Amino acid sequence: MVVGEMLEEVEVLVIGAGPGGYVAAIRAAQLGKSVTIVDKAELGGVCLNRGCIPSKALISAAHQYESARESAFPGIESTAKLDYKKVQEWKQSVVNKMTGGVQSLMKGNKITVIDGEAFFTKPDEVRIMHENGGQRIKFEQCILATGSRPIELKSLPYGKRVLSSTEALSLDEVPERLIVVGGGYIGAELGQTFAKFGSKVTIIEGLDSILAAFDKQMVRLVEKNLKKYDVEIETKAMAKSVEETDNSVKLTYTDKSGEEKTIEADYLLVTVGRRPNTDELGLQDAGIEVGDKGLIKVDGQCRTTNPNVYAIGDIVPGAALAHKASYEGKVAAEAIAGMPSVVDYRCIPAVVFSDPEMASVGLSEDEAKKEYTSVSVGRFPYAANGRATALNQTEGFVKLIADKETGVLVGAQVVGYEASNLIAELGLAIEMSATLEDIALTIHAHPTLGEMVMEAAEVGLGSPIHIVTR
Amino acid sequence: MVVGEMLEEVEVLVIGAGPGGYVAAIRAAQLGKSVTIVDKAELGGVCLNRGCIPSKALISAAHQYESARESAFPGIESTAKLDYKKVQEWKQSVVNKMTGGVQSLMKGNKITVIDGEAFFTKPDEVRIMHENGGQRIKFEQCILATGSRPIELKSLPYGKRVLSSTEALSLDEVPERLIVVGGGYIGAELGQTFAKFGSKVTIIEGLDSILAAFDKQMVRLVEKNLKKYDVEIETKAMAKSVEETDNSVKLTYTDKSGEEKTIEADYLLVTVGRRPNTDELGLQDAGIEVGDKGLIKVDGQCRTTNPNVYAIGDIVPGAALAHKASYEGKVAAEAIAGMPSVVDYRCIPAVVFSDPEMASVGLSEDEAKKEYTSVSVGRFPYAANGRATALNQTEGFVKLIADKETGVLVGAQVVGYEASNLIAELGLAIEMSATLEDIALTIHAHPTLGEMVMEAAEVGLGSPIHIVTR
Amino acid sequence: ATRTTPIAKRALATPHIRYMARQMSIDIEQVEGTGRAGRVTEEDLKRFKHGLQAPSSRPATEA
Ligand SMILES: Cc1cc2nc3c(=O)[nH]c(=O)nc-3n(C[C@H](O)[C@H](O)[C@H](O)COP(=O)(O)OP(=O)(O)OC[C@H]3O[C@@H](n4cnc5c(N)ncnc54)[C@H](O)[C@@H]3O)c2cc1C
Ligand SMILES: Cc1cc2nc3c(=O)[nH]c(=O)nc-3n(C[C@H](O)[C@H](O)[C@H](O)COP(=O)(O)OP(=O)(O)OC[C@H]3O[C@@H](n4cnc5c(N)ncnc54)[C@H](O)[C@@H]3O)c2cc1C
Repeated sequence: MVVGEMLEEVEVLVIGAGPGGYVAAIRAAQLGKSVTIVDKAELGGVCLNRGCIPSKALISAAHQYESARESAFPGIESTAKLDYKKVQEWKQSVVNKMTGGVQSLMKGNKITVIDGEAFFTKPDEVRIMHENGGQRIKFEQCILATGSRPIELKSLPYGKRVLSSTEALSLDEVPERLIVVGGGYIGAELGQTFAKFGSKVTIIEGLDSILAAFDKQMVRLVEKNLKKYDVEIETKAMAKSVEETDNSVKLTYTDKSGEEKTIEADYLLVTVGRRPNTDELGLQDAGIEVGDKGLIKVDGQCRTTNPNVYAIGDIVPGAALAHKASYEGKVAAEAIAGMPSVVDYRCIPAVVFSDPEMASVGLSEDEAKKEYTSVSVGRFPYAANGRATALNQTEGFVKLIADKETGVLVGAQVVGYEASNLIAELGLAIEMSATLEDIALTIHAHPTLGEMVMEAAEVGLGSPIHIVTR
Repeated sequence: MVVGEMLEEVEVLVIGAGPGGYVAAIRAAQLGKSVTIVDKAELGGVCLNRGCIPSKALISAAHQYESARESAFPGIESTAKLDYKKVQEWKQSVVNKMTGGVQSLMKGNKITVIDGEAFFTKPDEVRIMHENGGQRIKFEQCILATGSRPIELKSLPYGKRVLSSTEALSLDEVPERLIVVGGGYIGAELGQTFAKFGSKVTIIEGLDSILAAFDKQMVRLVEKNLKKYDVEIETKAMAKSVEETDNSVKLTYTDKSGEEKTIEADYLLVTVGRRPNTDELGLQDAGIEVGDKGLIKVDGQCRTTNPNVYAIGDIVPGAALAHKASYEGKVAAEAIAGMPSVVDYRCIPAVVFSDPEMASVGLSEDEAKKEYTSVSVGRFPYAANGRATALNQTEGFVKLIADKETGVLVGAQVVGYEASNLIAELGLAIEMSATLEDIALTIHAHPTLGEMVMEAAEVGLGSPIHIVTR
Repeated sequence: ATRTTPIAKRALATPHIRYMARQMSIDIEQVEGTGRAGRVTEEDLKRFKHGLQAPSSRPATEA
C-alpha cells in the first residue's frame, strides 16, 4: 500500500457499472443512500459497450441493408450500397448515446463515479487502482457487479484475426469469409449479421444443433434463413487448432464423422461462453465464498457470505442476461435499504435477435411435462395471422404451455417477426398466474401479431377460431 | 314471394360473413350447432376485403418503399422503384389468402355458405335474394352481423374521382395530388400511405385536430411525420362542394378563419364515418328494435329485442372495430349454445397504423381523472430505450395510468414503433387487474421495447431507473 | 440467486401480492389461494394474518 493513500468512507459502494451495477446504484440512491460506483472501463459494462447494444445496432443495420438490397415486396424494387465504416460509426454513436445516458443518470442521482479497478483488501475495504495511483475505500455496504468476459480456448488463442465478440463488433470491414466457433446465441446473432452484410460464414458447433437451448422447431426457422445467406453449419464438430497469418486464419477441426478438415477465412470468431470476473477481486480477503464455475454464492437477497457484500449479474448463478443483472441490482439495493425485496420471479425471458427472432419465457414443453401431470399446449402459426400476412412475415409460431389442471400458463415460446416484443405479454401473463382462458378472453386488437397469443390460448383450450384442429 | 320457393330450416343462421359473422359461425359450429352463413358479397366482410387487411397491406408496402427509398441508416444508401400495379396485385393476393382462409375455415367447421342478400320476412324467417332467384330460410336462432358502409355526404357524392375508402384501396395508380376529407384513423392511415407512395396530400378535417380521439401528444408525432411528407392539414375546415371532371376534382371548403378556398387534385377521398347496414333488413318485421344512429339494441349477450336474434359488430353500439365484432361473435354463439358468456371486458384496444403507430387501451388520463380520486401516471420515452435507439426508432412514448389508491392499471397509451404489438401486454394487464407494481416487478427482456412498459410502471411508482424524475 | 423451486410447486400469486406477503412477514407458500385458478389474493393474506401467526419475521427468501 502506498504511504499517504487516502482512506475514504462511503455508504454504498458498487463495483462494476454494467446493467447490474449501474441499476443497483440508481436504486440505492433513489432510496436515500449515498452511493459511489467504480468501473475499470466504461459506464454501461459489457451490455452497453460490447454486448447487447452494439450487437443489436449492427443487427438492425444488417436488417435494413438486407431489406433494402432485396426487397421482399412485390412491386418494390430496390438496391442498396453498404458503407460499413459508416455503419460502425453509427453503431458507436448508439453506444455513446446509451453510455452518455448512464452518465447523466449517475449525475442526476448524485452518484459518485470512480474510474479504476477495485479489489478487496478487507471485509469492508477495497483498494482501487487508477491509471496513476490508487485509493482506499471503506464501505458500509458493497454491491459487486463485475460481470464476465469471453472464454479464451487454449487451442484458439485470441489474436489479430482470432476474435472474441468484442473485436468482432468493432471490425471496420465486413470479412469476405468468417468462421464462427460456437453457435450459441452470440455466435448465431453475429454470424447471421455478417452473412447479411455479405460475408461467407461457416459456423462450427460442438453440439448437435446451433442455439441448442431453444426448441428445435424454432431453431429450424433460423437455420432456414441462414441457408438463404449461404451460411454453412457444421454440428458435432470440434475445433482443434488455428493458424494465423497476416491476411487469414486457417482452422482445423474434426467434423461429425470424425474426419479432420481445414478451412480458411479472413477472421475467426470464437464465442464459446463467458467466464465470471471473480478471480482477481481478492474475494477470499473479504470472506466471500465462490461456488461452481467461479460464480459467487448468494442468498435470496443477493447477499454473499459476507453480510455487507451483495453480488449480482453474470457473477452469480443463473442466466447471464442483462435484464437478470438489472433485476438483481434492484433487489440488492432494496435489501440494503431495508426493504423485504427478494429475487422472486416466476420467469425470466430470453430473446435471441436472430432472423427470425426467437423468444422464450418460463418452461418449455418438455420441462412442463416433467413438472405437471398433464399440460395443455397451444400453437398458432404466423401464416394464419392477418397482420403477419399483411407484413409479408409469415414464418413462425407462438406456443403456449399451461398446466392442464388449473389452466395456468407456465411457459411460452415465440419464433418469428417481432418475437422480442410479443414475449412481453407472456412474461406478464406467467407472473400474474394468468390462465389460458384469461388470455383467450382478453380482446387483442385486429390486425396485430398479438392476436396469435389469444388464438394460441384458444388452441390450448380446444377451440381456436382461425385454424381447424379437429 | 316467388311461388315454389323452397323453405329451408336451419338451426343457426348467421347473416354477414365479416369478422363478426364468420367468427360467430365458427364458434357456434365448434359448440355443436349446425350453422349456415349468408353474405351478399365476399367472405371476410369489410375487414378482410375493404378494410383492415388491404389497408395494412398497403401500409406495409408504403413503409417498405419509404425505408428503401430513403434509408434512415447511416452507411446504407438505397434507392427504390415503385411499381404500384404490382403492389396492388400483392395486396390483392394478401386479401385472397385471408378470405381463402375463411373459406377453408367454413369448410373445416362444416358451415354451409350461401351467397345472397338476406332480409327478414317474419321473426324466424328470412328471404335470401340470389343473382338468379331467391330462397326462404326458417331459423331457430339467428346472428345478425351485416356491418357498415361508408357515409356518403350529400355535398360530396361519390363518383369516378370522389372515392370512399373502398375505391381508394383499389386505385391502380398513385394520385399525384390527393385530398382527404376527414382525418379520422382511416383518413389519416390512407393519407399518410399515399403520401409515402409519393402523392401530394391535403387533409381537410372539421375538428381542431386530426385523429381527435387520441391524446394530443400522440397525435403530434404523427403530424410531425406527415409534415415530413409534405402533407397539408387544414383543421376546423368545412368541405362545401366538389366539382368533378374527367381528370380532376375541385374541392371548395371554408378554412378555420371562415375563408372559402378551392383546391384541385386527381382524387378526393371522403372518410367521414360509417353507417350501420340496418336499414334494408326488414328489422321491423322481425321485432328487432333499432336505437340511436341505426344501431340495434342488444343485451349483455348480444340478444336483440327478438329473443332468437342476436346482433354483433358494427351494427351494435360501441367501437366499430373488427376485434370487438369477433369478440361479440363468440359471445353470441356461446349464448346460443347455452353458455353463460356475456360481453364482459374491461377494455378494448384501439390501434392506428399510422407512422408512428398509435395504440390505446382502457382509460385516457382525462377519463381516469374523472373516475378516480387520484391517479398515477407513468410516461417513458422511446429515446431512453436501448432497443429503440439500436433500431433508430426513438420517437414516441409509453404512458400508463393507474388508480393511485390501489395501484391498479386502468389505461395505457403507446405511440411509436411497434405500438400495435406493445399494447397487447397492457390490455392483458388491465384485464388481469395488474398493479403498476406487478408490471414493474415483471422482468422484461433486454434490450426490448417492452422494457419501456416496465419503466413506465416504475415512473408511475416514483422510481424509474432510466430517467431522472426528481 | 436463481429460482430453484419449480414453478409447479410455488403458490400462485402476482408479484404485487408476493411483495405484500413479504411486507406482512407471511410465507406465501403457506397461504391457501381462493382466487381464480387458486391464486392468492390480498384478502387471503389478510385472513391468513388474522388466523395464523406468521411463521417468520425475516423476509421470506426462497432457495
Ligand atoms: C455480444 C454480446 C451480446 C449480448 N446480448 C445480450 C442480449 O441481447 N440480451 C441480454 O440480456 N444480454 C446480452 N448479453 C449479455 C449481457 O451483456 C450480460 O449478461 C450483462 O452485461 C451482465 O451485466 P453485469 O452488470 O453483470 O456485468 P457487465 O455488463 O459485464 O459489467 C461489468 C462491469 O464491471 C467492470 N469491472 C469488472 N471488474 C472490475 C473491477 N475489478 N473493478 C472495477 N470494475 C470492474 C467492467 O469493466 C464492466 O464494466 C450479451 C453479451 C455479449 C458479449
Ligand atoms: C379502410 C378501413 C380500415 C379499417 N381498419 C381497421 C383496423 O385496422 N382495425 C379494426 O379493428 N377495424 C378496422 N376497420 C373496421 C372494421 O373493418 C369493421 O369494424 C369490421 O369489419 C366490422 O365487422 P362486422 O363483422 O361487423 O361487419 P363487416 O366486416 O362490415 O361485414 C359485414 C358483412 O355483411 C354482409 N352483408 C351486409 N348486409 C347483408 C345482407 N342483408 N345480407 C347478406 N349479407 C350482408 C356484407 O357483405 C359484409 O360482408 C377498418 C375499416 C375500414 C373501412
